[in-house]
Amino acid sequence: MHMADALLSPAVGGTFWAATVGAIAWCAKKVQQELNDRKVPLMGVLGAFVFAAQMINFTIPGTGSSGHIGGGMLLAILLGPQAAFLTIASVLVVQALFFADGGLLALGCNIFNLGFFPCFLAYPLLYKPLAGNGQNHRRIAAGAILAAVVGLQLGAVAVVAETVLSGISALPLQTFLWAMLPIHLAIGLVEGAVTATVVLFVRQARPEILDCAIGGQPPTARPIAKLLAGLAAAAVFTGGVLSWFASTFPDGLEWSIEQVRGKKELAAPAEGIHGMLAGFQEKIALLPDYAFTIGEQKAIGETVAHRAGPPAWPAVDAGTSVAGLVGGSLTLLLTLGLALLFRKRRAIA
Amino acid sequence: MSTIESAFIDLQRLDRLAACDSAVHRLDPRVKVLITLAFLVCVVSFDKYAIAGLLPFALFLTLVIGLSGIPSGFVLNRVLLAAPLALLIGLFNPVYDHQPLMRFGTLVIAGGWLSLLSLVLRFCLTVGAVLALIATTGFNAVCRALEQLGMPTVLAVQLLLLYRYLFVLVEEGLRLNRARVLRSFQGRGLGIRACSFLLGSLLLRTLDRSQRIHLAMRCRGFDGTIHTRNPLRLNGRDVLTLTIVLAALLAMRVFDGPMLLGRFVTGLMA
Amino acid sequence: MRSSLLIEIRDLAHAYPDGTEALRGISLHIRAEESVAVVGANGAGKSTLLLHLNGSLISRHGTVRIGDFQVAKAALPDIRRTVGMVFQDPDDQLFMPTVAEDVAFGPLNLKLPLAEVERRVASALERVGAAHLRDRPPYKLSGGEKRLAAIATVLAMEPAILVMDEPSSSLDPRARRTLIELLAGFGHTKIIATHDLDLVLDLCPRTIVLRQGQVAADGPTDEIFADGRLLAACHLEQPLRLQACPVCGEKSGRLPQKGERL
Amino acid sequence: MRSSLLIEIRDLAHAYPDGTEALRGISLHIRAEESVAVVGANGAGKSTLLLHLNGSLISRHGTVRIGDFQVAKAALPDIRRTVGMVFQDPDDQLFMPTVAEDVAFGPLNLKLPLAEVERRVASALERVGAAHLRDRPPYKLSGGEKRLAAIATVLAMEPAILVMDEPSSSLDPRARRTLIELLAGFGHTKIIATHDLDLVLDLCPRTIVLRQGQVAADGPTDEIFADGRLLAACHLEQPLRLQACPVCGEKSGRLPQKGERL
Ligand SMILES: Nc1ncnc2c1ncn2[C@@H]1O[C@H](COP(=O)(O)OP(=O)(O)OP(=O)(O)O)[C@@H](O)[C@H]1O
Ligand SMILES: Nc1ncnc2c1ncn2[C@@H]1O[C@H](COP(=O)(O)OP(=O)(O)OP(=O)(O)O)[C@@H](O)[C@H]1O
Ligand SMILES: [Mg+2]
Ligand SMILES: [Mg+2]
Repeated sequence: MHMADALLSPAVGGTFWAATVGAIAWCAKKVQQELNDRKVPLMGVLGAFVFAAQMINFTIPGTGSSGHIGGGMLLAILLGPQAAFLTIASVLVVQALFFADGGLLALGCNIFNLGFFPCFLAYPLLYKPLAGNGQNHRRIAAGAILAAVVGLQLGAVAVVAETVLSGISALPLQTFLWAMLPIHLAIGLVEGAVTATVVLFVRQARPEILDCAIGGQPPTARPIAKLLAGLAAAAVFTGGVLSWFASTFPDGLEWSIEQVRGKKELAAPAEGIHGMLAGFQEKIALLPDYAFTIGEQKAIGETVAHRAGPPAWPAVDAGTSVAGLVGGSLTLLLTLGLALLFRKRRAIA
Repeated sequence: MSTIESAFIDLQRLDRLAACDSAVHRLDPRVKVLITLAFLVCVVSFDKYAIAGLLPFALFLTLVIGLSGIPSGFVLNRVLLAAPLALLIGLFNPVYDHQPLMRFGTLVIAGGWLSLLSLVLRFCLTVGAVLALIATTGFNAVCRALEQLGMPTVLAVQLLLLYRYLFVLVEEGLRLNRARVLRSFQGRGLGIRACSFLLGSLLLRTLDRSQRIHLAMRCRGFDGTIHTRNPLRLNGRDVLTLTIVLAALLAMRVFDGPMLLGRFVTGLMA
Repeated sequence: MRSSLLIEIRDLAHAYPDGTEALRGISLHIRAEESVAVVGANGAGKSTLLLHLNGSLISRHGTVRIGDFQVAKAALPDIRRTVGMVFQDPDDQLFMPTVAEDVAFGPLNLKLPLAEVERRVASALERVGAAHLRDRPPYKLSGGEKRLAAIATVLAMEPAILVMDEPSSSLDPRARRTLIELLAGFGHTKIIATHDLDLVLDLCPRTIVLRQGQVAADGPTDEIFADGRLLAACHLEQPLRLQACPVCGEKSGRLPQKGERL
Repeated sequence: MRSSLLIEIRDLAHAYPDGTEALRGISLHIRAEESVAVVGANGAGKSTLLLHLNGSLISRHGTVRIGDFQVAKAALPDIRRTVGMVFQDPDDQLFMPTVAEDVAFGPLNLKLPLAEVERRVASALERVGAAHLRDRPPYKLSGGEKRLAAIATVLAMEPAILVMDEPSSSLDPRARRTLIELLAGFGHTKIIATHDLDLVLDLCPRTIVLRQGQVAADGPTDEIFADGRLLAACHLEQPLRLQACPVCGEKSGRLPQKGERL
């Protein structure tokens, strides 16, 4: 599943952007070092292949519905982790820009979820050791299936984590996990099975292709550890900077005001995700803003005092409410009017 | 499959739109990318119940789309197509969030509904903004802009090739699939096994093709980098537009326009 | 049933989703066991027309009838058993690990008993003269062999109508000749879209000329190839063998009259 | 320099990594501004031979010399500037977003000044008559237009030798004719691998026949096409224009003698 811009908070989006940018830069350097210029068209065309592969549907046994493969694991096996990560990134860029799958801000999350786990965890830690030198068919199949399952499960957990941390959706963590994990288990099994069959098919048809496609050395533990450390640092840094920014921005301002006034708002959404999140955020103190700044209707400089007692919402004050409603409607009307105007102009032209 | 196919049709349509001409089209792609990013950050930085604050951004987007002459029906269509996911996730908000947040007389509106509405709104805005970017700039120009903004060249070249061969390979995939469907009666033959072989042969063809492309590139002196002729150049108009628009976006984010407007109007009426 | 089979296309129009009008009102009849060529410039709509014959494309404008069935969602399984389609690129059609498995793919999906499937595989490969390729993987075959295997995969479904898109492209002259002889021996109704007008001369007594999605001409092959102005207007030229013929080529523009010495 | 250019192949053999022996000892000379056809059955080794001419494949057995250079890693940039290769599938050759960028790709890699690149792009597109396609993306071109654009990408490198693999495949008769006229107008040394023997008749005074990786015959085109036994042994047949006219049955199986009225 793709994360969407609309589900993200800037802090979460930015953090994953930073992590992804770091990973891409690292991969680009790696790929350029071993620059085998044959890989340039290979990566591009394999990226296009992923789309073509998604045109080929299969019936999922027992359900009657149909699906297609995602292709991440296949790319990792064909290209090696760094080149595969770049290819997955490019596939997701195209999806974000053209198919409205995800979005620009969510791109960081999506590349991370769908690229990082298969390429840098599942492939080197599961597929490689299991498949070995690629002579044994059973081991290839087992490796591909296990790696695909684990990669997708991690990706699904990441989606849940990102959504929950962003706090836009009210879906409770557990419910969300329960919905995502079993589905992705099934998807992973199918993905792995198809990946394994395709790899075996290619291996039988043209053994030399796989050998030369994998080409470069399998990643050793060290560079990955380095990459992980670098990413973690980047993420913590951006997360910190972003949340600082966020907390000095308007909503953050309100938040500090509320802090000064006491934490009564905090008590309100005690149940469900917000209680949990709030607690969680207090503990990690990284993304303090978004879970409990409520009330954008409270304009800057507004001085209307809060009424005490939950449920507290700043704009319960009727005057503010009406003004907000009137202003909102006017803006909306303006927007619609503008749209109609352009429409008419085009019709004339 | 039909959705992917229709996505490809839209893709060609986007390409055609990007070839049109308007003030927005003529802006430097980097400027447009930066503005889009700023727009997105502003929109998602509103808190989860924000509605009125988002409306000026809708106004802005409408203005841009109108100025660039993109058919609004097309944008709406695309946004609606992509909407179900946001709705699905958002629909849980009213279920889990009962916090009463707004009261008009006896009518009490729970936070979940507000946040659902807000989510849908920000969904439309984010999807719409990206669509507007692509439809006024074109994929290749966006890639070039991203490259000049610091995207690694390897990735840029990759995107270029991916986009070029998307059309060729999807066509190939469609033909393969069509040939299989013709011999698959009552859905038999569409199972995982046949699909894997199909994917396998598509993959073989793809690999062969990449070898041929590589040969063709090397025959024309390819050395690992793709040179382009006209590097982008910023002109005064671009810089000015960028400054003004960024300032406007910031202002829209900081000041609650609709509220001020509402105050003003209700103040007049009072 | 076979002898009553008839293809009837009425007012068929098709626009691709991106707006390209590939067919603009095509009407024609094809009788059973006729052999018909569809010719025309690149992009004239030949392939699009063929795809309508077996329901790969279904248009809302106009109707296609194959024998007793109207081509529509409901009748697709019957239509597809009746109309066998050979694609331009045999690689599109061959995807199983061996030729025999590929030929068996269709019959197996028809839920035929195994013995019958086996019989059909053997007989289809026999008919195209490719029995020796049975256990070879398709990607290791030469261009001509691939083409034969692709035809066998279609014959194994025992269709009454054979539809082919550019069957002779990228074959060497011998393989092309073999193919022509093979096709000439089939009793099926044949519809062949091609740029190889000499193949048309050998195989199809009737020719349909498409031009920008419309039927520009439909008639006996020799009359059509004698009409220089029509051919030029449709981006065609006389088949090469007629061009060089000291008799036909010289008097380009008309066929030798009956009784006239050739 | 151009007039001294000469291709010299000595004892060239090549086996693909999977063991297929595609070429087994080929020796030939080609003089400057000659126009030579390479014909033979599917899999005879035509494409493999062409790939050796510009160093896309470099064999350890035998040598290939182009003018003063021996084809080897070190001389590749010079070789590739001298030998322009047009691939069979234009889609493989047009990989940039627009035709103009594609045509500029080679000159840019030669590090030419921008004005010169621009001049070459314009002139190459002009020569193939595709100036109007400049800013179109390649995937929107018809088959014939793609072919022209692919040739322009090669012409922009201003090669002395043009090497083409099946240039006329899947073109409609008019587009094929346009291509033949275009090629006939080029003063380059031309080496054309093809199954279209009629195109050979129009363009190449000399023909090399390959058979299972070896040269089966090498000589004047008309002599080779007159040798029925040779052709049959190599999976070929006479060009269609030399075959009997199927309409009037007139046999025109010989080249018109010079001066003789057709
Ligand atoms: N999938 C598609 N989407 C949009 N337009 C298409 C598609 N396929 C074909 N077309 C267009 O429809 C028209 C007819 O195409 P078609 O493939 O039927 O021509 P054709 O006669 O088979 O040409 P050729 O001789 O080159 O095979 C062309 O203008 C082509 O560009
Ligand atoms: N990449 C490859 N790997 C292994 N074998 C190959 C490869 N390419 C070609 N061959 C084999 O080498 C032989 C010569 O192939 P080549 O492509 O040169 O023939 P050709 O004369 O061009 O045939 P066609 O007329 O079909 O194009 C054939 O047997 C072919 O199967
Ligand atoms: Mg066609
Ligand atoms: Mg070849």
